[in-house]
Formats: sequence, C-alpha cells, structure tokens
Amino acid sequence: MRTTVSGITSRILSSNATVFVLLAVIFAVVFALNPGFAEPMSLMAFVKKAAPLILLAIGQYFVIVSGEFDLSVGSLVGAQVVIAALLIDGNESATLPVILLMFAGGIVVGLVNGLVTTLLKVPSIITTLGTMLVLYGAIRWLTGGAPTGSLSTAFRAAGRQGVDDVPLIGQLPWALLIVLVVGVGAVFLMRSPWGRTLIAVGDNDQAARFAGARVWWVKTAAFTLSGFLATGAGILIGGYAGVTAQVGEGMEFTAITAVVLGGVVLGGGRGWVVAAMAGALTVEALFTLFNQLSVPSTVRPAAQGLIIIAAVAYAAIDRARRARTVTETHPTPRHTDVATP
Amino acid sequence: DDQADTGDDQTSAEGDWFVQEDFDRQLAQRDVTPEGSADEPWLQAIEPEWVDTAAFAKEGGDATVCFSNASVSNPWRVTGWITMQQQVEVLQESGDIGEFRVSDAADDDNQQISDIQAFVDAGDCDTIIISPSTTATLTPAVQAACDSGVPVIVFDRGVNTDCAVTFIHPIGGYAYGADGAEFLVDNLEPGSTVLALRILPGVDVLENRWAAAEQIFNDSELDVLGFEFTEGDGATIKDIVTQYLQRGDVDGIWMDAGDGAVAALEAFEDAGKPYPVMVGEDELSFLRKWKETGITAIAPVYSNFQWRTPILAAVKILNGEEVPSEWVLPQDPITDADLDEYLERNADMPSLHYAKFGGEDLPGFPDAWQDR
Amino acid sequence: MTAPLLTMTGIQKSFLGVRVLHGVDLTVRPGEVHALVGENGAGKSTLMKILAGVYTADAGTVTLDGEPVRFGHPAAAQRAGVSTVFQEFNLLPDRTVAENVYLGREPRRRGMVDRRRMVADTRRLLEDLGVTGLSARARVRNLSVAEQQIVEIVKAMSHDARIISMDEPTAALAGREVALLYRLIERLKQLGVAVLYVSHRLKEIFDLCDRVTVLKDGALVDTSDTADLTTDDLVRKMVGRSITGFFPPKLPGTALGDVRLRVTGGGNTQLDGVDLSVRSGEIVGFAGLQGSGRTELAHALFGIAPFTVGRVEVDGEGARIRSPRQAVRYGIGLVTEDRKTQGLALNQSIAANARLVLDAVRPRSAGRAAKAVPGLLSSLELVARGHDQEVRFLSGGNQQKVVLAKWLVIEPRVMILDEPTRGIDVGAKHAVYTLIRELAAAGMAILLISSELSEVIGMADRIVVMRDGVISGELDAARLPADTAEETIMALATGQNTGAAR
Amino acid sequence: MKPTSSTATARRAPLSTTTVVYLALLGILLVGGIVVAATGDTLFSNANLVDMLTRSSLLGFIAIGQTLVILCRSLDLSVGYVVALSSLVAATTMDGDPARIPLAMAAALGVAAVIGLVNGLVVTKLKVNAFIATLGVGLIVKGYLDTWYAGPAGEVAPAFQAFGYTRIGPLPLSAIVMVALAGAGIWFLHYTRTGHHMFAVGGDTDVARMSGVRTDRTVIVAHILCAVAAGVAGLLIASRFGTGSALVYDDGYDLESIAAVVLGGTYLLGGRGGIGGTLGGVFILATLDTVFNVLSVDPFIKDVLRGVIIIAAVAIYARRRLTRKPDRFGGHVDPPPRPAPGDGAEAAHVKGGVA
Ligand SMILES: Nc1ncnc2c1ncn2[C@@H]1O[C@H](COP(=O)(O)OP(=O)(O)OP(=O)(O)O)[C@@H](O)[C@H]1O
Ligand SMILES: Nc1ncnc2c1ncn2[C@@H]1O[C@H](COP(=O)(O)OP(=O)(O)OP(=O)(O)O)[C@@H](O)[C@H]1O
Ligand SMILES: O[C@@H]1[C@@H](O)[C@H](O)OC[C@H]1O
Ligand SMILES: [Mg+2]
Ligand SMILES: [Mg+2]
Repeated sequence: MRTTVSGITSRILSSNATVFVLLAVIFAVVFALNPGFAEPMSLMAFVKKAAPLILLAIGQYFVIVSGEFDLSVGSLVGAQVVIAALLIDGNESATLPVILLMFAGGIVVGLVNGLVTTLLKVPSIITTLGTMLVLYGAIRWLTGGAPTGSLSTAFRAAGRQGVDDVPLIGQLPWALLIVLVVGVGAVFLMRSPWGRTLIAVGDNDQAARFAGARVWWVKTAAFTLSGFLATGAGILIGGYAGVTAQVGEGMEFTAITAVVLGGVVLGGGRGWVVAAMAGALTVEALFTLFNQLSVPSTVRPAAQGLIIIAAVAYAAIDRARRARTVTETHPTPRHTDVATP
Repeated sequence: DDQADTGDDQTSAEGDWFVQEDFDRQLAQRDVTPEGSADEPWLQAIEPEWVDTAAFAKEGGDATVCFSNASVSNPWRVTGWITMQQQVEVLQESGDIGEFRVSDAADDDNQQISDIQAFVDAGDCDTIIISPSTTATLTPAVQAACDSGVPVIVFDRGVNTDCAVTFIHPIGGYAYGADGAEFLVDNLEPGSTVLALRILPGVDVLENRWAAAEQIFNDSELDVLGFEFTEGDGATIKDIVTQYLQRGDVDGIWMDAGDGAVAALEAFEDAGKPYPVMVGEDELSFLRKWKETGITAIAPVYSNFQWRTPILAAVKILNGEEVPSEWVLPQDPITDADLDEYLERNADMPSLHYAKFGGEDLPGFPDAWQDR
Repeated sequence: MTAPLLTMTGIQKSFLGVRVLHGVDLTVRPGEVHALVGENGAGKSTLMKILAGVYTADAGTVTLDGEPVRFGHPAAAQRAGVSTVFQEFNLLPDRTVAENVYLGREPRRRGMVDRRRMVADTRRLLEDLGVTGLSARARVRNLSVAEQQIVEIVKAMSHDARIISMDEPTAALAGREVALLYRLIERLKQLGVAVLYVSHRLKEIFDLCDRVTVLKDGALVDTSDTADLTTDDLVRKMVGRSITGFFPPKLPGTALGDVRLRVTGGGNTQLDGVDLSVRSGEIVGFAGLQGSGRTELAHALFGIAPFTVGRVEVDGEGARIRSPRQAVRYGIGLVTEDRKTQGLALNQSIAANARLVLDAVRPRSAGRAAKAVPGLLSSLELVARGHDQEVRFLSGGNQQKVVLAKWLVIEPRVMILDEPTRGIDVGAKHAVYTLIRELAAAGMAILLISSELSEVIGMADRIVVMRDGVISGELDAARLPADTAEETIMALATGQNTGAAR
Repeated sequence: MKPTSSTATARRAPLSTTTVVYLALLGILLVGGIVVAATGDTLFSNANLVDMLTRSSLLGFIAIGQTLVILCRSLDLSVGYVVALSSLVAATTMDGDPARIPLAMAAALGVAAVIGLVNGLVVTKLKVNAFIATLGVGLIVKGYLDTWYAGPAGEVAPAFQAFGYTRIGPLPLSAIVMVALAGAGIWFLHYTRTGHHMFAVGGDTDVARMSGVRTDRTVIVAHILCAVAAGVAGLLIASRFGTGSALVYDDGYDLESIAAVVLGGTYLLGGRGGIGGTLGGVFILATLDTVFNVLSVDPFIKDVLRGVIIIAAVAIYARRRLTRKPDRFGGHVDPPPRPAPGDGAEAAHVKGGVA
C-alpha cells in the first residue's frame, strides 16, 4: 500500500467521495456567509467542539466495519465525565489516576459488549442497548441523579487548552493533536494485520474464521477500542465544556450517523476510517452551517434528517452504479466462468 | 381561573405561551410581602386564600403519603428531592407520617398517569402528592385522583384543574423570566446585543420564562440576536455561544435555566472576549463563577425549597388545618447584594446544588446534600 | 411421435460481453425425461434459467405447445406450467413445508389465506408423488437435505406444472435418497409431466432419461435417445477428448516421503472410524456421493467441526486441532468447497484476501511474508486489473486462484482441497491441476476432494472412497484398471456390489 | 416408499420460541410474586394487575407494529415521533368535539400511514439502510413537531378519554384493544398473503422474489402498518393526556419496542418470530415495571435491571441452538465439544442406513 499523498488522493477519489464533497460544500458555504469563520482561531474552536465526535466516530467505525453496532457510547461518555467529576472533585492531583481509571472502565465496558455479543450471541444492537441502560442508570444511581463534584483544571486541559503562542493560529488545541494522533493511529491500525482481519470479519466472518481468524476476539477488540475511544471523547468533552447532567446524551446516534455519512456500510466489511472521521466533521460542520444560516433551532433536526437520507441514498445508488461500470469496463477476463453478483 | 402557571389560553396576541393577566399578576406578586415567617420561606404564602380541610382530617398520625414524582432528571429536581426526603424523615420521626410511597415516572407522562392510577387503585394512600411532568397531559389523571376522594397536593408545575386541595408553587415562570430580562435591560446600554439560551421547547414553566423575557425585550432597546435550544448540554451551549462570538459581540446572555451558565461564560473566556452581563440561576457552579470573575450578573430563582412544602401541607391537611388553595411561595432572585451570603451558606455544597434549597435546619444537613 | 411440448431454438446469452450460450436448440416432449448434460460451465444452468424466466435470452425463441412465450419472471413461467428446481436451494428454512410450497400463491378463501386447504393440497401433492411420512406442517429447517429436495419438487408440482426442470437434483443426495428421487420422477412421468434433468451422474442419465442433450462450451453437441448411447459415447460427446490426457503428469522429482498427516479412529457426530494417512508428496483423492461426509472430514481435520474421538498426528506429532486457527498453526490449509461463503471476503481486494491467513494467524510476520503475494499471484496467472481490485469483480477461476494464493503464502504442510475446480472452466482447471502437481513435488501432503470422478482418478495417487460418514474403501490409483475404475469407485460409494455405471 | 422422514416429527424442536417467552414471563411473574410477597405485599392484587396491563398497552401497540418490520428484516426508529405526531393530529383535529372523533382518528392514523409509507419508500426505493432511513425520517418529523407544536396542543372529547381510562371489569379498555390488535396482527400474519410474504421477505428476499412475491411492496406495507400501530399508540396517548403532546418522542419507545420484540423471540434479522411472542415480551417488561414499582425500586436501578434482564433473556434464547443437520453417529460425544441444550435429544437420533 502506498502512503504517498497521491495514494491518499486516489483513495479519496476512489472511495465513495460523497462525504468529502459534502464537507467541502458545507465549509465553502460557511466561509462565504462568514469569512470570520475561516480565521484560524475560529477553525480551532470548531476543532475543539468536533474532536469528541471524531473520536467516537473512529471507535464506532471499528465496530460497524466489523458488522456490529455500539449504542452504548453516548451513555459511556456521560458516565465517564460524571465519574471523573465525582472522583476528582476539584483535586488536581487526582487527575491522572482518575484518567487511568476511566480508560480501564471504558475498556471493561467494551470488553463486556464484545464478549456478550460474540460469545453469548446476543445481537449487538441489544447488547449495547442493554449496556446503555445499565450505564445510564448506574451513574445516576451513584450520583443521586445529577453529577456531583467537579473536574480539575488539568483534566480540562485536553479539551479546552492547547499549545499557546503558535504563530499564525495562536493556540494549537490539544484536542487537534489528539485527534490527529488517534486518526493516524487508526489509519495504521486498519492497515495492520488486525485491521485487515477486522474488515474481513465484517465482510464475511465465516471466511475469516476459516482463514484462522479469532472472530470473537477481533470483534471484541473492536468494541474495546470503541469503549477506549469513548473514554477519550469523554475526557475531551468534559474538558471542553465541564460537567452537565446531559453530557453524552444521544451521541451514539450522532456517531453512527457520522460513520454512515462517511460511506461506511452498516453490516460491515466496507468503509474507510478517514471517511468516517470526515463524516464526523461533516455532521459538526452541518450544525455550524445551520447556526450561520440562522436556521431556527426547531427546524434543524428536519434539515439534518433530510441531508442524511439524501447523502446515504446518493451513496447507495452511486455504489450500485459504480459496481456496474467497474464490471462493464473490466477488461474481458480470460476465464468468465462464474457469476458476478 | 387562579391556576397561575397554566398555558391553556393560546389566543393571546403575543404567542402561544403569553397570558397578559398572569404576566401582570406574577410581576406584581414579586413586590408583595408574603404571609408567614421569613425564616421559613417554604411556609410563607403570597395572597393566600385559605381553604378548610377538616373533611380530610385523619386521627392518629402514621399517615401513608404517596408521591408521584415526574422525575429526578435534573440537578434542580435532585436537590429538591433530597430536601423532600429529609423533611419526610423528620415527620416520620414525629409519627405524623408512616409510609412514604414514591413512584418516579422518569419524565414519561404516560408512566406518571399509570403511577397516579396505581396509587388511586391501591386505595390506601391518605394523601397523594403530585409533581406533574407536563401540565396539560397530567390533568385527567390528577382529576381522577381528586375524584377518588383522597386529598391531592400538586406542586411545581401545575395542571389545568383546581381540584387539588392545594397547588404549591413559587411565583412562577413569568416572574423568573422577567427578573433576568429586566436586569439585562437595566444593565446594558440601549442597542446592546443579547443572546437567549433555552433548554427545550414545549415545557410550560420554561416557555413562560421566555414569554415574559421576550415581552420585556420587545419593549426595550436591546437587540436580541436570537434564541437557541441547548437541551442544557454544556458542550452545545459553549459551541453555540462561541459561534455567536465569531459573528460579532454578545453583550448579554439570558437563560431560561442556569444549567450550563458556566459553559456559556467559558466560551467568552476561550474566545478572549469580555464577559457579558449574565443571567444564570441559583446553581452554585454559576454563583461561584460569578464571584470568581466578578461579572455583572443576576441569579433568578425558582425556589427549590418548595419541595418541603407539599410534605408539610400533607400533614396540615391530615390534621384538618387550613392551607392556601393556591400556595404561592416567594421567589427572590439572588443579586450582587446577597451573593456572598448564599455562597457562604452553601460553602461545602456540590456545584450542581441550588443555593435556595432551604434545608439548612433539617437534621440531615449538610451530609444528605453533599454525598448523595 | 407426439408434438413437442417445449422447443427452444437458437438461444443465445452473454454475460458481461462474454457469450455463454451460442444458439442452443432443445425440444422436450410431453411425459419424457430429458437429460441435459455437459461439463461445468457448459451452460446448462443458464439455459434452464432462461426457460424459468430468471434470465432473458439475447436471441432465440421459446415455444410452449407451439405458442411463442417469453417469461419475464419466474412467477410468469410457473403460471404457464414451467417449473424449476434450481441448483441452489430455494426454500425458507423457518417456514413450513406447505407455506414454502405455496409461497407467492397462497390459496385464499373469502380473501383469507386458506391454511387448511394449503396443508391439505400439499398433503395431496405429497400423496400423489407417493411420499409418506413428510408432514406438510413440518418446518423446512428440520428436514434432511433429501426431504428438502422433495419439498422443492412438490413446490414445482404445485403449479400444475407440465414441465419441471431439475438442476442437479441429486447433487445433495446420498445413495438411498437418490432412489426416492427415482420414484418421484417415475411418478411424474406417469402423471404426464415432462422433466428436464441436469446431472453430472451418468448412471442417473441412463437409469432415468429417455433422451439426452449434450452441451459443450455453450453450444449444442447433439440430442439422442439414451437407448442408442453407451457411457463412452456420452463422455466423448461431453468432453470431446480423452479424459486421461487432460491431467498433467506427475512432475519429475516428486517423491513420496514420510507420513505427514495421520488419523486413527477419528470420529464425531458425522464421521466414524476414520483411519487415514497421507504422505509428503502424495495426492490422496476423496470420492463419494454428495453428502457422503468428505466435507465433514475436511472440516474435522481443519478444526471446524473437530473430531471428538480418535487421534490426529501431523509429521508424527499428536495434534489437537479444535479450531481453524490451530489447524493453520499445524500447517494445514483448506480450500473450501464454497468459495463465496467460506473462502473469500468479496468486498475486499485481491491483495487483502491473499494475505488474510497471514494477517489473521501470523500478524507479526505478515508484512514480510506478504511480500511474496504478488509473485505468487502472477505465477498463478491471475487475470485482474490490479491487486487492489475487489475480488467480487473477478471470474470464478480467478477467485479460486486468490483462495489458493491465500494458502500457498503460508507454505502449508498439508493442503486440503475441497472441490477445488467446482464451477471453474476447463482452462482454469488445467492450471489448478498443474499447481497441485507442483505442490506435491514440493513435498506437501494433498487431500483432494472432488465429485468429478475423472478428476480423482486422473490426479490421485491413492483414492479414498467415503459413504455415509465412513471410509468404505481405499484404492491404489496406479493399480486401477482404467476401464472399470469408475465402476469400482461407484460401487464403494453407493454400497452396491454390481458395477453400477454402464 | 419409505423416505427417511418418518423422523421429521420426532426431530422437531422441543419448544417453540413463543412457548419459551411465555415460560420466561411465568418465571418472572413467579419470582416477582415471591419477592413482592416477601416484602409483605402482593403482586397479584387487582390494582397491580390493572397497572401491569395498563403499562403494557402503549408499548404493546408500538411493539406489535415493530414486529412486522423486524420480521421483514427492517427496523423502525421513528415510532416515537409518529406516536407524538398522531397524538397531536388527533387532539387538534378533535378539538373537544365528540362529533369529530372519527375524523380525528382517521386523520391521526392517516398521517401515521403516510410516514410509514415514506419510511418504506426510503428503505426500498432509495435503498437506505433502515436504521438510518427511519432515524432520518424521525428527525424530520421531530423538526416539524418542534416547530409547529411548542407544547401540548388540542383537546380530545371527554368521550374519547374512555379509551385511556375505562375499565371493563378489572381490565383496562386500552389493554383489551391492544390484545385485540395483537390478535388482528396474528391473524394478519397467518391469514393474509401479505402476512405470509413478510416472513418470506425477511427470511430470504431472493427466494421470495423468485417465488413471485412483490418484495418491495411487502416491506412498504410492513412499514405502513408499523406506523399505523404507532398511530394507535398516539391515539391512546391523546386519550390519556386529554391533549396531544410532542414530548412523548423522548420517552425511548423506539429502542424499547425493539427490545420487546427481541425479548419476544423474533429474530432481529427477520423471517422468524411473531406477534404472540412480542406480546409476551411486552408483558415481561410491564411485569418488571410493576414489580419494581411495588418494591419502590430506585428509578435508576430500574434501568440497570432492565438492561441486564434484556441482555440475559436474549442470551438465553440465543443459546437455544437451531436444529441443524441430524447426527449420523450418536455415540461419539464422550468429551462433548460444547454442551448446548438440545444436544442430547439430537444425539439420540441415529440416522439409519450405516452398516
Ligand atoms: N450471472 C452470471 N454472470 C456472469 N457469468 C455467468 C453468470 N451465470 C453464469 N455465468 C457463466 O456462464 C457459464 C455457464 O454457466 P452455467 O451455470 O450455465 O454452467 P453449468 O453448465 O450449469 O455448470 P455446472 O455444471 O457447474 O452447474 C459459466 O462460464 C458461468 O461462469
Ligand atoms: N442438513 C444439512 N444442514 C446444514 N448443512 C448441511 C446439511 N447437510 C449437509 N450439510 C453441509 O453440506 C456440506 C456437505 O456435507 P458432506 O460432508 O456430508 O458432503 P460431501 O461428501 O462433502 O459432499 P459435497 O461434495 O457436497 O461436499 C457440509 O458442509 C455439511 O456441513
Ligand atoms: O423541573 C423543572 C426544572 O428543571 C426547572 O429548572 O425549573 C422548573 C422545574 O419544573
Ligand atoms: Mg449448473
Ligand atoms: Mg463436500
């Protein structure tokens, strides 16, 4: 596989390009409406806001590409932030141990999701719906219904602060660096043997098993990564805006939407992690666009729904068309003995 | 109609949620001195009309009090719910209350209707306290509870029937919204810009707050940039404010509830802009931030101590003592003048605690509110 | 002679610009059983699907009772009395027999589905066909393959069919169950229904069919009465050349070495008393009827459905193989019989598929080892646009090469090939045979499962015959007399003592 | 002729999934009854029974519809929004006038049907995955609701409240209607062609298409019926609330109805299951709620328990292995590869014909 720029460009062009086009169009409109948004500071503010969803989308990508769903991430983000506030309670020195504990917790939730889905054969939509309920209830039970405690300044640095006094842009948000590192990590992970096996498992788990893959483990690892990244998202979102009772609510659907907008196919086996990240950016950009256009708050869900359906339908139809042209322009094979679907 | 908080009159010129008469009355009630001791604001009443409850008198104490709660899904309700439980403990100790039976509808109106029905069907509730989830939708169920002959107490959000023995609430949403809006009008130059942050549409207590504020802004020379729904989510609030700041200056912020006020202020910090004139709520996170930054601010109050009143009212009713048919509690905003006092009184409380929770004299204080 | 019921004339069909039927003619008379034979990929199924309304012909005409017809949809063909039992099963496992039989045309009474009538009619159909003991209310999932086959035929019959085409109906049947099918067809004949019968089993052709049409490479060879033909005639018509010459000879230097794989007393719920040994450099062929347990044996060796009793040794050491992963660790590879559902991740690239085993089992060295993939693919003469092409766009033969590459890259000690040439054409087949020879020469132990007897005979050093989950015989290929080889094997496979094939 | 199939009946699975669902319900009733009795209360009092049945009605309507789409291997995440919208359409159309009850009901169900139609068309014609399609359509409806109905609106006629509040003997009318609708649904699946075709489409679309079933139409009809069932739930909401309310969309009926369907033994990937089981699933959830309520379980613990019980129940169903290829050799299970329920019964069946 080529790692060159041209490699990536051709990947963007050859993968389903809908999301990249959509993203570009949205940004173009936003810039046109408000040139101020193109200023580095505004863009960095946007990145801080978008970063948690990007992490969630990466995690969700792993799960979806393996053929499953993770509905528990919204609850998990909420639970993580609330637990962090409860345990840290303003005590700076508790920051690091609590963050480690959070990651451990996220990993455990992911493991449970994965093992219940693969070993107990519970459909992942039900498994993760169950964990969503459990986390939601357990956290509120633990805190009596509303978050207590508060986050430390150090905890909030990742989501709120950055490297200051950078020429041209002023502040380089930690969130941006984290997203970049995780994003690059995800790209490499998907090129690693594990990543290749994951996508093969999502495509055809029987073939993968017969090739020696431990399907249960590969999928469980995907859920675990999702739990891990949801923890990261929790740290960023808690850092960005502090603790509120609603934090995380509904983010699972936004994350799934983002991934699907990125052309990743529900059911597994297809999609590029970079496109999933672009999907998350697109969703956030869409919210920004609505704001810039002063679309009334109440109308926004409708517009969001329409755009999602349109984009996914376009991609589905486009994919069918591509499949046809690829076959038709395919140089006449020497052996044409078997049906192509 | 003496039900203050109901939004059933949809014909007014100002929009669905504005009722001039209620607006006028609530604004006036702010200046009325309530009856009763100022040390126990939860027992005070504004312009009460006393009703006789002798018919409900029950011998021997040990009453079964049933409480149908809409939910404990936000910090305001969590704080109040603790206060209520502490009050119950006191009265259980004294033998006035026996069993305290609770169902929580988790914000599901239909569930709450079932919960109320279950209390009625069980037949052994001596009184039913209801904190309705939604005014209009709970009306039939509350009516049915009244019809069963058990004394019914409604508090916080109202219902469209006055069948309850008493309806307990602070002055109301118009007064709350007006407190903040008037403060902005008074503290900002004409032509200043104001952004309104609202939680979600369609909840009457919240709609009334905005309806009053809008009324006042319309009569002022402030420029309202717009209103946005945030679901009370900090990240959404911060993002929205940040975006408004990218487009221009925001001089004042009005909120229909204080959840997330701090996130709004942080948006100004992170954008390097001067703080706005701020309307928050008596949530400690906001009060502390206010103190720390020295901003010009006000904290309207939707008296959280009202959660004690229904329990006390229940005991009164079962003792045959008279209660106000509409029990309007005082509702005074926290201003610069008493900020320090409330910060001090709540020094050890968590940040999502409400300053005017009114439980300082209860035996569980302060632990019950601290480690919930 | 009666007027033909069905005539197909000049039927042409191309897929993606490749012509697979070159103007085929076919006539079927009322009440006759008409065989359609030919090699894999000759176009039999395609012709049947055109008749069934699944595909439309590019050129040519179909007439039924002298009337030209053109079916746009299987339902239309069925309404006209043309029913088909497809090669792939076409039933809903979670529905009952009756519900399957009447799917899409449930009988109604006053607007409501008349379930009672549906069951009664199904029962009557079963009785008409002389089938007893099969409940119309049984769920298809709970039926044996043979019973499912009966349901398919009943479903075809329920359309008041006048002609039923059956595409390899015995492909999934064991010996005893084939007899049941014989009775069914006999019965259909009595009822005046014409049957178009596709099978690779020549014995059945001679047992059942009145006439036979031979296709080769999509063209009609000829149609003749079975009574006028011998097996040799038929084979010559189908293959057009001597079978033996078709298989490449053993490569020089191929030597039988030590025993690489040994099974003693292997058994599980599907297999019993399996004793087997394969030596380095040896090709052991596995013959048997469909369902005789060859695939189960492969699955047992490969840890998919492991042996529960007995002992397996690889290179003299006891091997505990409980999962495909462990099998791979022992150096065993399996080319599965069903490429699409078990062998390939169709949406992934050629390169990704080819290195799947490496990625899954040897992640540490995968990157290095995968460097061999391009060379391997080109030595297999893979035809593709590039190695990043998705395998679903490849032809079957090329897909099979990708599967082979996936295993070869781990340099296995034992290679199990389950129907490695199924559905691939003559040229590709030859390439696969050559490759097998090369692997043997390199010292691999090879287990070659095939339903094509000629393949087993032509390639194997030793032939193991299976029947109903047990090994019913072992033959030394070198000592088999060429002219009676097939009979000998068939006798072992069916359990009949007489030389079965004519 | 002596086919191998004299055993076909003997080999049939010992218990149907629906039976297992009702056994689970029975088990939960028993355990719940005992736990409640231990606290000195009784679960089987009239009041609790009524409570249980009332609670089941609303979810019941929605889950019945959800069953149909899931049988077709689709999904409907827009049901909550449909409930909200139809409650509003009913209440605003009726506007307190008893004469307008039929009109209001027709309007509410009509609007619901239109949304179902849109769902169906987006899924079949635009080929958008049902998860995204119905989530998107739900968002569109939400936008409409938030924009046009800031709060409860309309008023139902007092007579219409009977639907939500009347009891016939100890039975709530709404529960009777719900069970009747379930009956109608069961009848529909058994006695209409479209019903039969839903199983076929969900089981294997290609087989269905090859057999002449109009697959797209079937999926669309399922979506319409699902939305109409949600519309009926909206009517129940309107009658109980006395008005229409947009906020009910937040009450989580979408995922809860899917959980009820799966708890009822319907296969999430279509083709297997039915409304009878769903009804059992709904009763299980309602029983849990009532038990929790009688025991005054903390509302948040309720969520935890609900989550755990749903996962556990589905895991138990999943363990019930599907009958597969019959065993040829029964004796060879000395170290059983993985003991699974049903193994023993199957191992006993030795296929004849060997040796
Ligand atoms: N849908 C399709 N698309 C492309 N090629 C096809 C398709 N269906 C069949 N073919 C090709 O047409 C040729 C004839 O195939 P067909 O299935 O008719 O052969 P057959 O005689 O039935 O073989 P077998 O004995 O293996 O069943 C083969 O080369 C096959 O690859
Ligand atoms: N009733 C059944 N249900 C499910 N799978 C079955 C059934 N019967 C057979 N199979 C599967 O079909 C394949 C063929 O089985 P078997 O080993 O008995 O036949 P075989 O001799 O290998 O014949 P073939 O040449 O068809 O592979 C195996 O994968 C087996 O698991
Ligand atoms: O529950 C409501 C609370 O959230 C809001 O802040 O004040 C009014 C209450 O009814
Ligand atoms: Mg064929
Ligand atoms: Mg096989």
